[in-house]
Amino acid sequence: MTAPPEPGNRVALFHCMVLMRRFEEEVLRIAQDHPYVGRQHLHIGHEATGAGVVSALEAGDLFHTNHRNHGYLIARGADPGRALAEIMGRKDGLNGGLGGPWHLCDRSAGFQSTSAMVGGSVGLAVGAAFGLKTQGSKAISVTHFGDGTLDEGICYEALNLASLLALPVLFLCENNAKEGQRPSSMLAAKVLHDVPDALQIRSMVVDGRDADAVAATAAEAVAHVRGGSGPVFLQADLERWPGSHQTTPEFPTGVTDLSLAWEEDRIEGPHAEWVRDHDGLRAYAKKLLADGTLSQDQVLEIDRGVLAGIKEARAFAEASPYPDPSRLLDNVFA
Amino acid sequence: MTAPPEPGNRVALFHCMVLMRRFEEEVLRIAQDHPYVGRQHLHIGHEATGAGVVSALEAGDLFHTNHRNHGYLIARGADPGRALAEIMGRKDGLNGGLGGPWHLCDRSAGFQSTSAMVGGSVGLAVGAAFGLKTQGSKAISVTHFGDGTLDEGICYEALNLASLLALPVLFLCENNAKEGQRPSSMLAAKVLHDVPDALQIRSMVVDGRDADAVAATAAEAVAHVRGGSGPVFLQADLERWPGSHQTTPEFPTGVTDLSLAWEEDRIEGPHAEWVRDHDGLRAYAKKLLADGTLSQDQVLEIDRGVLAGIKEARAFAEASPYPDPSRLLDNVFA
Amino acid sequence: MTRKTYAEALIDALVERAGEDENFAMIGRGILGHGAQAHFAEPLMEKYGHRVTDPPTAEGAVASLGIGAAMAGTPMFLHFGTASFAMEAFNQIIHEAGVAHSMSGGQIKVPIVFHMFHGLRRGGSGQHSLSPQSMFANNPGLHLMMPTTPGDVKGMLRAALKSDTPTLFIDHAALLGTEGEVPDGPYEIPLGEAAIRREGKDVTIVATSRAVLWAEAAADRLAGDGIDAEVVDPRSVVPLDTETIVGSIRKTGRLVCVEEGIQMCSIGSEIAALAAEQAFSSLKAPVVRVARPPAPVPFSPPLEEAMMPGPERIIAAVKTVMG
Amino acid sequence: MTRKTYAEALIDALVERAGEDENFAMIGRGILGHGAQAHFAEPLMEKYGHRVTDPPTAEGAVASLGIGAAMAGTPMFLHFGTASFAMEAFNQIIHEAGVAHSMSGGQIKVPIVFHMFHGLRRGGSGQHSLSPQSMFANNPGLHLMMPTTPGDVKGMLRAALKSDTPTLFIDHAALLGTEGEVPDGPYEIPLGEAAIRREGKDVTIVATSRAVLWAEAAADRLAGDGIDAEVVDPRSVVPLDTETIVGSIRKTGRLVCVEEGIQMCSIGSEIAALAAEQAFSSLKAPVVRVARPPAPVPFSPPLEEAMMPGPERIIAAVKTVMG
Ligand SMILES: Cc1ncc(C[n+]2csc(CCOP(=O)(O)OP(=O)(O)O)c2C)c(N)n1
Ligand SMILES: Cc1ncc(C[n+]2csc(CCOP(=O)(O)OP(=O)(O)O)c2C)c(N)n1
Ligand SMILES: [Mg+2]
Ligand SMILES: [Mg+2]
Repeated sequence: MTAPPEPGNRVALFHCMVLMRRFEEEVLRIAQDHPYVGRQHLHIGHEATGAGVVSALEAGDLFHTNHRNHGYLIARGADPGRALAEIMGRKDGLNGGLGGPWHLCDRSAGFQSTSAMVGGSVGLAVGAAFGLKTQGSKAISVTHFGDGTLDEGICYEALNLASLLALPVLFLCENNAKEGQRPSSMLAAKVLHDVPDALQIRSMVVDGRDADAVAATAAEAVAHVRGGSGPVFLQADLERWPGSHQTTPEFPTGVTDLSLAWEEDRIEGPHAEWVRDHDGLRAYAKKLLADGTLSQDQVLEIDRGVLAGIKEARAFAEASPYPDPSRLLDNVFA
Repeated sequence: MTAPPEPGNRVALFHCMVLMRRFEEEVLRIAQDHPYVGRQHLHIGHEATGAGVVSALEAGDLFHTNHRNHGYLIARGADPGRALAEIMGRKDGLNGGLGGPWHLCDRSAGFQSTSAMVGGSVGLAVGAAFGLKTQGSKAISVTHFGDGTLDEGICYEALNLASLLALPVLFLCENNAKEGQRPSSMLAAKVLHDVPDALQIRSMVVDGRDADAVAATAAEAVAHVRGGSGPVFLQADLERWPGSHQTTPEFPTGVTDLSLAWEEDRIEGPHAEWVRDHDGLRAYAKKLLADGTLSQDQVLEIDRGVLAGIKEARAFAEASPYPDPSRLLDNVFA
Repeated sequence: MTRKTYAEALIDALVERAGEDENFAMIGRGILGHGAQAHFAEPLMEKYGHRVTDPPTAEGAVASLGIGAAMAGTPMFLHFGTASFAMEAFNQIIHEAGVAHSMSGGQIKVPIVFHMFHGLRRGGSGQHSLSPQSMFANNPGLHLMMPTTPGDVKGMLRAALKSDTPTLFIDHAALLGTEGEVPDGPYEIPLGEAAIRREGKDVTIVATSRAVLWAEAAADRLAGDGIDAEVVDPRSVVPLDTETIVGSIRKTGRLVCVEEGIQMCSIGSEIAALAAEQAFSSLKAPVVRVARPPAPVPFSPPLEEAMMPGPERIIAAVKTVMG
Repeated sequence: MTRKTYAEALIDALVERAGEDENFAMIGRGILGHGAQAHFAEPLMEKYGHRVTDPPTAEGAVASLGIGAAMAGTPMFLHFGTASFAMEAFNQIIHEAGVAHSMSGGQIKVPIVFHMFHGLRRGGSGQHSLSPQSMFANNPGLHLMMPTTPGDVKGMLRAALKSDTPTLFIDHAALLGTEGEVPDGPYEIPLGEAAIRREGKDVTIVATSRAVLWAEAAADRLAGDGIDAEVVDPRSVVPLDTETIVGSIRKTGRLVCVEEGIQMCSIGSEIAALAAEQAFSSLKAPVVRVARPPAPVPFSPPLEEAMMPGPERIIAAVKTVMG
């Protein structure tokens, strides 16, 4: 549906963020409408990080994600219709319905796999980097994981391997830990990147709510990795969206209304605080309006375009049948 | 046979070191005399560390060791005869012959277990510390492991747990890595303790060849741990003894001759370098002679006493029969 | 006797044990999972929440912590969540907990219960749907319990919590909401005692965990066809009550093995092998096994459904062995 | 044909593959272990040592590295050393390598061979003696090879190295020094083909890995007593050549299963179950399984010796089934 955003193209960045947000909202709606589509881990609140990092990548780069994967997949150019179909377990899903939301895979978009084992993607991405290096490729490997992932020994071991072998891998840590809530990280370190630092991996920290900052920092990180100087650990400090680990499909912060980027008086009701102070998508819209990059009409136009695409995607997914149970044993062995 | 050395008692420290050395030499001899006693990992070259740390402990403290365990066991007061019998797989061995050299266990000496899985002892020791804390005990948990152990994720996870829960555990890392040889550590960190440091564990580094320094530093570390201030990571930098991973039973640095502490002219032959520059036992004897703590006669007297004890121990072990194969299923379930 | 859910009975056992032994400690997050029964853990958390440690996501070291603490004399209950996660601690479970007592010549005891939920859970896909029981059973030194009813879970958990042998306690989240009669106060169901869920003379169905419910449903329907099936629930897989199981097969002369796990090298294989070894002369027909097909669990609902060895497949199997 | 050791034949396959595919990579330390045959790895290390990565002691991430690289299109050979160590990577093997192809709807291939040494090795005690083959076989998506002869190891390893399915290649260090005829140049032994090591009409002995040698020795001695045993070596456990195995059982009507692993939920259980399912009407006697007793491996030499399902125990088992 959409090509990944280009470096420096802030409108494309914004477009990508809107796409991520509207996609996730549709996933929630699907979960409301269908009694059984598994448990979702949405990427809402992480859009600036997702779009910014994806803008720094090139076509052949390989991606290994964790359970909070939808945003990256879509941003990398996977077809939203086939992605929604997969999330619904349908035949025309990216994985033919076999993987579901936790294991979305689109080889053509360099999307190798999603591991739902905490830490799984980190080890696999280091392997992808090893493979790319062995093949003499210029592509790099990227892995996306949460702050809690540093609890797992496999993550530490993989960081060590990447550092030892100077592998071309970008470790993107989405730090959505927040005090007061049950932390998704239980690491005794002062800051997360103390661990990669100890292993002599270059680390960078960025405000993950700021798409421009992420795009710039990610570009620098990717240049380092692609240049053969070894791995980078990029820590994006993020908002923890209230729905990030919910088990029931509700809109904990309401449905996005981009006109609230300028009609701020209308921000009210139970979600007012989040919309006003924490919604990075609204904040980016506001920023682009303020510096004249976009007009209000253009913002709404982008949103409408995205929504139309998502509507189509949903229709495609709904129309897709379930795969035939006889397909169960098709791809057990290669 | 011997009580563990007391703090501040340097003669006892030396005695303990001699005991450790002579015990290991006997193990090598046993491996030469008997075609099959498994593969040994001797503690030669680590005596100053072993004796120094053991001198700082108290009776109820619990110990979890790795494959290089004999020295600690003996230093903690386990019966050398039963220890040798276990190493030979005999009925009167500490574990009744079921464990062998890699799994020596003497519950009465607080010696919980030896794990031959790299990293295994670290996790178990953190557990012992958790148990002791739950029980309101004043005892502490100690684990001994090598530099290579920090490669394993389980070790990292266990360090994190100990730090998070402020558990009473002393992590004793015997760092026998040496450049030029195949390193037993493949950690990308600049120094080993960078990892515990990142996890906010108090770390200390000591010259592991200097028994006095180890005893003093270990006493400080143990006071910290016993005082309830959480774990300590004590890194003892050691000589890598050439036989530390040998598969054939030879004396790679010859049989110890303590008179070489003063008859230095006689140091010659293929092992001269090691004896002169690297043997911590000889160095400590020399030191104690120099400051008048011991006379040459006393040194030899101690050695003779130890050797006599070891001879007895060996005789005991040799006289012990193999266990009856019907015992195989005795202790599978508790 | 009180009518209770399985979830309540499970929590009862923990509350009772915690009340009796102030040294008993628990570790894990969300002992009853995240489903509709999660709230039944409240009585435990209110009273003894301070004795439940919420650990980092680090299954290997968490298992080691439990094992080391148990070795040091603190009885432990360790909850892994999904059995799939316990695979990160596989080495610690089999090579530390399982061998310690024997290898120490009997010096060390490891009073720990490893609790986890196995099986198809709807939407678990290939990484959250493991049934590891057969793999665990291929190791020494570990007891392995798989209760099915509210009455059993309480009595079996108590027995496991009081045992000095490390015990794998493998539950199925789909059982948590089932109801049944549960004796009041503490009681133990001795290890190694199978339960005959339904007596019958024509065919023996041996099933474990949730599959017992499917076997019972199948037996009900088979009764309508005049087939009188006996349903045997081993409950404890290690130690296994071969006497009861083989006794039933000898009596009926026919065997169907049912389980939610993969068939190859499974508990079903083991029971079938026992039949071929110990009930050979009584067997009147080939044995049939019913299990999960040997494929990663697919996400798609109808495909996941097709994995289940439910009543239909059991009925078909029984009809095959009845000839 | 050249007479060679098993160790040489194994290395041959790696050298040939490395020569053919410059993208092929290896990871691991001491591919032939630390024993008397270790030096046979020299030809590989001399020529392709730069393509062998010596990893940290971190089995989980090392396995992930291999799996991720294979997914990215680099065929991998990964050596774990003792099979016990592979348990630190159990989760990665079953939940990443085993499920990727299916879960991706066929998009992702995982061309990796996991190599390890299983079994009783003298002095390995409870933590260095694992035979994990039955556990691995209880998982989907993984091929499982267990060669026995020098000729087989070369052809099977080549087939595994050329396969896009992740393959567990489980060797026994005690086989490394055995000698046999090995075809020169590259050849493949197709997956899923059992070998009949010795033809016979009275009883079928199905044995794997080193246990095949014991079964052959037993068969030799049984011949002296007028018992004509057929020895079947599945070679490939997944996929399993049920046709050949069941065919042999149908022919002889008698079955003894032998393996070095623990009996419960084992390959032996599986073969016995297959007999009870598919060869029932031909069976003339109860099946007997011979395996390692269900105990942690003891260090003491005579006790470890007593664990082995060697010729004596096989002969006794055969005499039992002969009635
Ligand atoms: C090995 C393993 N253990 C436990 C889990 C359960 N689990 C799923 S998500 C999650 C939290 C992960 O936190 P983080 O990495 O910070 O990602 P976030 O969800 O916060 O984005 C946990 C523990 C799992 N999936 N895998
Ligand atoms: C899980 C595991 N992997 C690999 C091994 C093989 N191994 C035995 S000793 C050893 C080296 C350990 O190095 P270190 O911890 O520094 O101890 P050292 O022997 O140098 O004292 C290794 C890799 C093992 N025992 N366990
Ligand atoms: Mg998080
Ligand atoms: Mg070392």
